Amino acid sequence: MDFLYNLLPHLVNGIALGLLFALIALGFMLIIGVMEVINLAHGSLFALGAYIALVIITPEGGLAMPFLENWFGIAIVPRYVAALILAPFVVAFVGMGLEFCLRRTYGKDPLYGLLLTFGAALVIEEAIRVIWGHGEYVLPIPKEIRGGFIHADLIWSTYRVYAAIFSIAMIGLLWLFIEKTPYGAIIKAGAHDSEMVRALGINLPKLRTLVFGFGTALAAIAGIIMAPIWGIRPQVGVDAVVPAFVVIVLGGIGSFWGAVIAGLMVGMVVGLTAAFFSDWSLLSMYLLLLAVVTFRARGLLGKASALEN
Amino acid sequence: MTNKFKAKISRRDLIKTTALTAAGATLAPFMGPWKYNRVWAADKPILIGLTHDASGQFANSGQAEKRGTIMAIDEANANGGVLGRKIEYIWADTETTPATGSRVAERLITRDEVAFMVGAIQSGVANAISQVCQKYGCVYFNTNSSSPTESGKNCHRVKFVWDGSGANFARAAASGAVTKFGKNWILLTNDYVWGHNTSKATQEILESLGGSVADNILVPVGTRDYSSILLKLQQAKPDVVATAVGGDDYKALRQQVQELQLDTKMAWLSNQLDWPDIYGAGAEAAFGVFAATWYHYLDLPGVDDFVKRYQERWPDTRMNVPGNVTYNGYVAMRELLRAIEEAGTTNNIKVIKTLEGRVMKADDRMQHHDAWIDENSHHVQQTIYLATRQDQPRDDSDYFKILQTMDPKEVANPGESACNLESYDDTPTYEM
Amino acid sequence: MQHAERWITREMLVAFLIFGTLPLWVDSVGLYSYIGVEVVIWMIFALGFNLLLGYTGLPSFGHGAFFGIGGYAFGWFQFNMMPNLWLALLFAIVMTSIIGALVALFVSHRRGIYFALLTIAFGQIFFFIASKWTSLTGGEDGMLNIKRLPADFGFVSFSLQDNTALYFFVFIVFALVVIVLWRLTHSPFGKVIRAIKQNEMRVGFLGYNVYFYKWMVFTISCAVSGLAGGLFAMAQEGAYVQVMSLQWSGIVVLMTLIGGGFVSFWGAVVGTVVFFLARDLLGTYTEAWLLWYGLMFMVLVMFKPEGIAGMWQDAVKALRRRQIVASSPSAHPVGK
Amino acid sequence: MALFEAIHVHKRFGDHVVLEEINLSFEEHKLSGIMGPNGAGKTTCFNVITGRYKPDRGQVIFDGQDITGKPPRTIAQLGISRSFQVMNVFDEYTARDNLLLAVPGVRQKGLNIVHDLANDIEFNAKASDVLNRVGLAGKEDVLASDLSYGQRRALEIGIALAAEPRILFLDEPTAGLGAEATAELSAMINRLKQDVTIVIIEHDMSFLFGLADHINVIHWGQVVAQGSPDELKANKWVQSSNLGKLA
Repeated sequence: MDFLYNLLPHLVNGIALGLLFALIALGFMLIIGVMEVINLAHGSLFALGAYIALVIITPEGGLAMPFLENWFGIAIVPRYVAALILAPFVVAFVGMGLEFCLRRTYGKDPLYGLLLTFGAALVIEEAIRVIWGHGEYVLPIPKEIRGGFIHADLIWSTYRVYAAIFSIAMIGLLWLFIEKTPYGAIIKAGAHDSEMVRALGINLPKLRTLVFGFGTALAAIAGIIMAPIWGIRPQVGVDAVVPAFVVIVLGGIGSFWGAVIAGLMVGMVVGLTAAFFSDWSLLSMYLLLLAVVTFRARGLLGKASALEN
Repeated sequence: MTNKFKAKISRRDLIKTTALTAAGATLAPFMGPWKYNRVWAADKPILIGLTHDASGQFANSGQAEKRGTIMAIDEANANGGVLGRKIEYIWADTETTPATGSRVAERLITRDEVAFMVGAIQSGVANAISQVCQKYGCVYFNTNSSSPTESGKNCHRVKFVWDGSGANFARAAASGAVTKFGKNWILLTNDYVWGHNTSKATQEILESLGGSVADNILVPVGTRDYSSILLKLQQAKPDVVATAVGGDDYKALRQQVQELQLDTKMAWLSNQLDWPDIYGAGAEAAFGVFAATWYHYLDLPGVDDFVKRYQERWPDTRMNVPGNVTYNGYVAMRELLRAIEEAGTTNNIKVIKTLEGRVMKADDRMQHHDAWIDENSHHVQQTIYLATRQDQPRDDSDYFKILQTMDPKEVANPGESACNLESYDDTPTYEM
Repeated sequence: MQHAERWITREMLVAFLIFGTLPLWVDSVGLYSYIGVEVVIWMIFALGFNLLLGYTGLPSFGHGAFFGIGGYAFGWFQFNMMPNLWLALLFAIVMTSIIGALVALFVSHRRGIYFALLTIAFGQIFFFIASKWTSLTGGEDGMLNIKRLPADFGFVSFSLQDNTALYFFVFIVFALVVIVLWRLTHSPFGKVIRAIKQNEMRVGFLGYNVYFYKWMVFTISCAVSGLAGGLFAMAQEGAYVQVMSLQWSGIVVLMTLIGGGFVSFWGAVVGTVVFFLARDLLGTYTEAWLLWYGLMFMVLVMFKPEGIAGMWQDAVKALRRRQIVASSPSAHPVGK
Repeated sequence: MALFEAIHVHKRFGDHVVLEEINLSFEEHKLSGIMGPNGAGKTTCFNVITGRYKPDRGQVIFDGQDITGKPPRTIAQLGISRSFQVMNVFDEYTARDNLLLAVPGVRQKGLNIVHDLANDIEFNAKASDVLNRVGLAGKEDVLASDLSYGQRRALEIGIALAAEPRILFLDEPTAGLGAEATAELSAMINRLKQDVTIVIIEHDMSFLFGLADHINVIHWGQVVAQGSPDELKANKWVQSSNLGKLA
């Protein structure tokens, strides 16, 4: 009983972590599900989102121009909200630019898409180094979501509660979008099912660009949410893209709920192993992945995909 | 050909002869004229290789010490150089990666032909560099890596270690903490050489004082999310948490501890708090008790002047006062240049002999006690300060309150006897 | 003569001439012997890797792991068994082959992106194990003080302490690897694996055990990577975990592709040279050299995935066509 | 006894029954045909009996040996060879290399890393022979990707033939060919049928009726009619369907 009681906080921590992993993986899932492109630049775009939020929120981000003094003079809450809205747009534009480059690889081996986005990941990360330097930044956040509380053995940081709720909200919104809107129906059908898309009278290139932009905007949002937890560094992208891809492969390519469930599973496994073998905990997610994929090649809820060829 | 380097042949000769034998004697005429027969003019600049990190976990610290070493070089040049020769430097990023450190060292020595090398934050990198340096006999200053093994089992004849070691800091911090806070400790250890050895030193001292370690939690390098570790601490409720976590990892830890107000629930003892790791976080982040080798508000002559010179030389830097890392870089480089001048030559063995056992006056080093370079471990024995958070800051750069000043003898690390320097004969010699 | 050509080709002789004389000219072009050592070792690695990517069409994104394991195995053997160069290198090869063969059991049933994803997962697993298993690998600090063991032939023994001597040693290993891999890729085995890249299902319908071939080629590729890793540990006098990271595994993919590994045996070699030159030369002018390198890579993937070797082949083809046109005017009657 | 038999074969994909109670038998030295409208299950039937899919029920017998559910490579090694409806040649290889790969002797040397394939007289002669038979003489050194569509079709059949099969399955060999090329193909198959047992899937009735000794008609996953071309022309079901009009 004592054992379980001790375990409980780690379980809760794991679920919270899992929600964050799911949040990181959402944009990745959207792009891979619709376009069958593995966007290895997801992590770098995630990092870029955090840096752009930094620029919007604090003069330390590099935008310390005289005419912006008034902007940085106002309270932090509106600045933070503005960052949460504007940064994803900026990153979405970068993402759409990347999609433009990707067009040349459509119809070829999906490997080329993978390679191209790997190159893009490198370029974006290096560009971040050139612009913002190598050092680590701290993203200032409003007082309201700072601090923490301790209840019995459960310590809980306000920010993590906020981040978890935010993740649930994002997952819910995306689900509504996919299930309840006509765009969602198209996305669900998948742009690779081009016959159906054409039958619906949709401009396929435009759809692809939009989906890519949308997916990368989600990466940016995840980057902003994770920034206070992981810090802002150029190489933080690798920390994001690797779990994202584990979550997607585990959940099954093309499955929304697969990604959410896999995110939670990964979070719990990492959280629980952290209770006993803290320094090995990150390894646990790969072992989980291997165990699942060995028996279910397509992951938990995966559908058949052109990527298998 | 299997014999080890025989002493007293110059590095240049060494490269030449082996290249020749390997390429075959018939090729000898091709090898000669291009390069190796060139004679350096006496006023040829002395070239120093700087190996400060500019990326990776210790990018910030690397750049901080670079500011220090460059200041010392500039000041020497302004005073007419060394041996009448100008000092030049060439810098390479070691990326806080041992493999890169190794390659960069090979390159600086064999291609750029530097005479000396200076710079290190992370012990793994320092180690990799010093291995290469020892092979060529190149004198190397480890400026800021404080793993006890650097001046213990991984010491080298060509390497000099300028920062206090984790064992010194542990000695300084632990004794007071046991009586003040309690005997039940948990260690947080960054998972690499510096962390392991520092925690080991802490544990030894703690146990000799009758305390015990309840748990030693390893913190992977690059950890940003401490939630599960903090949960464990909250559940275990130790008297003291002794951390050996460095760089940006430590920054993140401190922030999260503070956010959850765990700093009020248990005593936090950190081995050493490097200035670049805290600068910008505000005085309130400097909770717990920690050690340092220098602080810009030390009440000593010369400190203010040094701060001013720093600000004039680096007006644009984010860190507008020098900290211990910059200080170490500065005094190390200054001492290297003085030693060359005193030796009257750039001959590496002569410079090494000048440095060994060298005593440096307290006033000159802006510390409270005289410092000296231990001739058996090549480790600088210096004053250690114990500090905590400043509750009445003089200005917004004033984070620390100095609690105690420790004499180098009080904190000396007996573990340095593990050091076994290579003999002079086994160290290739050169003159640039 | 025909028999000799089966083993040694003209391209090989050119490559051997260039790299075999490198210590004689490397200083005069502003480089240094040690960079030559690293380049040649990475060429061996890239050649082994290209068996998978270029020949079998299997994009492994976790190959740095095997390079790293080779280094640790080399170090472990000389510390704990005996300090003999040949046995230590052999041990590095055997260990990586065994581990590679086990991994291949999991991945050889997959292809394309799924193969890439699984190799990323395995690469990460080995990376983590290596960085955590401090008692064996030295963790973040690496395995230190690995010796450059002498090349002992019984009657005569060469010290490899010096960079130039070590260079000649790794060059000879490189030459042997080139000859063996060239033969391998031009044998029936090589035919089959290239066919698997083009159309895996059809190869199965021709009666070949596709999984076995993929398993085999993965294992061989790991063995070559392990050899390169062992040499690298010797060159660096230490084995470090960073080469096992996702980034380094990706960089070998980059190198091989830029060079033209998809279309040429020599692509991997060319790509490695380009990478190291870019790092050393561009790197002295700009800290952001990897940015330019990455951009170059993106442009290549978009417009010329066949890489530098592909461009070369196109140029040769165009030249030949022009020669044919020029030498046979009758084919194009005047006045038309 | 027939050389190749499929007995009570069933195949479902999810809820969708594709093949139901299929019984087929192909006699040695005969050319058999399988015909039916698009989506009737012809290709699935081929895929099941050549090992690409496992049947849910039923048996596939080759030369008295049960080969049900065996992997394609095992089936191929027994001497069962097939071509594909979608072009499946090796584009990066020359015509000769495409065929060499299929030669059983080369397969047996597959793990040999010293053998010099380019200068192996015996294997190269075999490849040239097959090229002659499928009408690609002189194209030995042309890359498969540089061949014309019709030539690639011929190469596709050549690969299947080079495997020295005891029974050769051809999946819609006329797909995408014009009238002239179809006639050439017809002549070629006519020559081949002297040496090899052949099974062809086709929806081009006139093509099949001109060649086959025995034809099975598949519709809605079932065999609806069987017999020689003449018998089928008289069959009521065939007459009442579209197929009859074509014939």
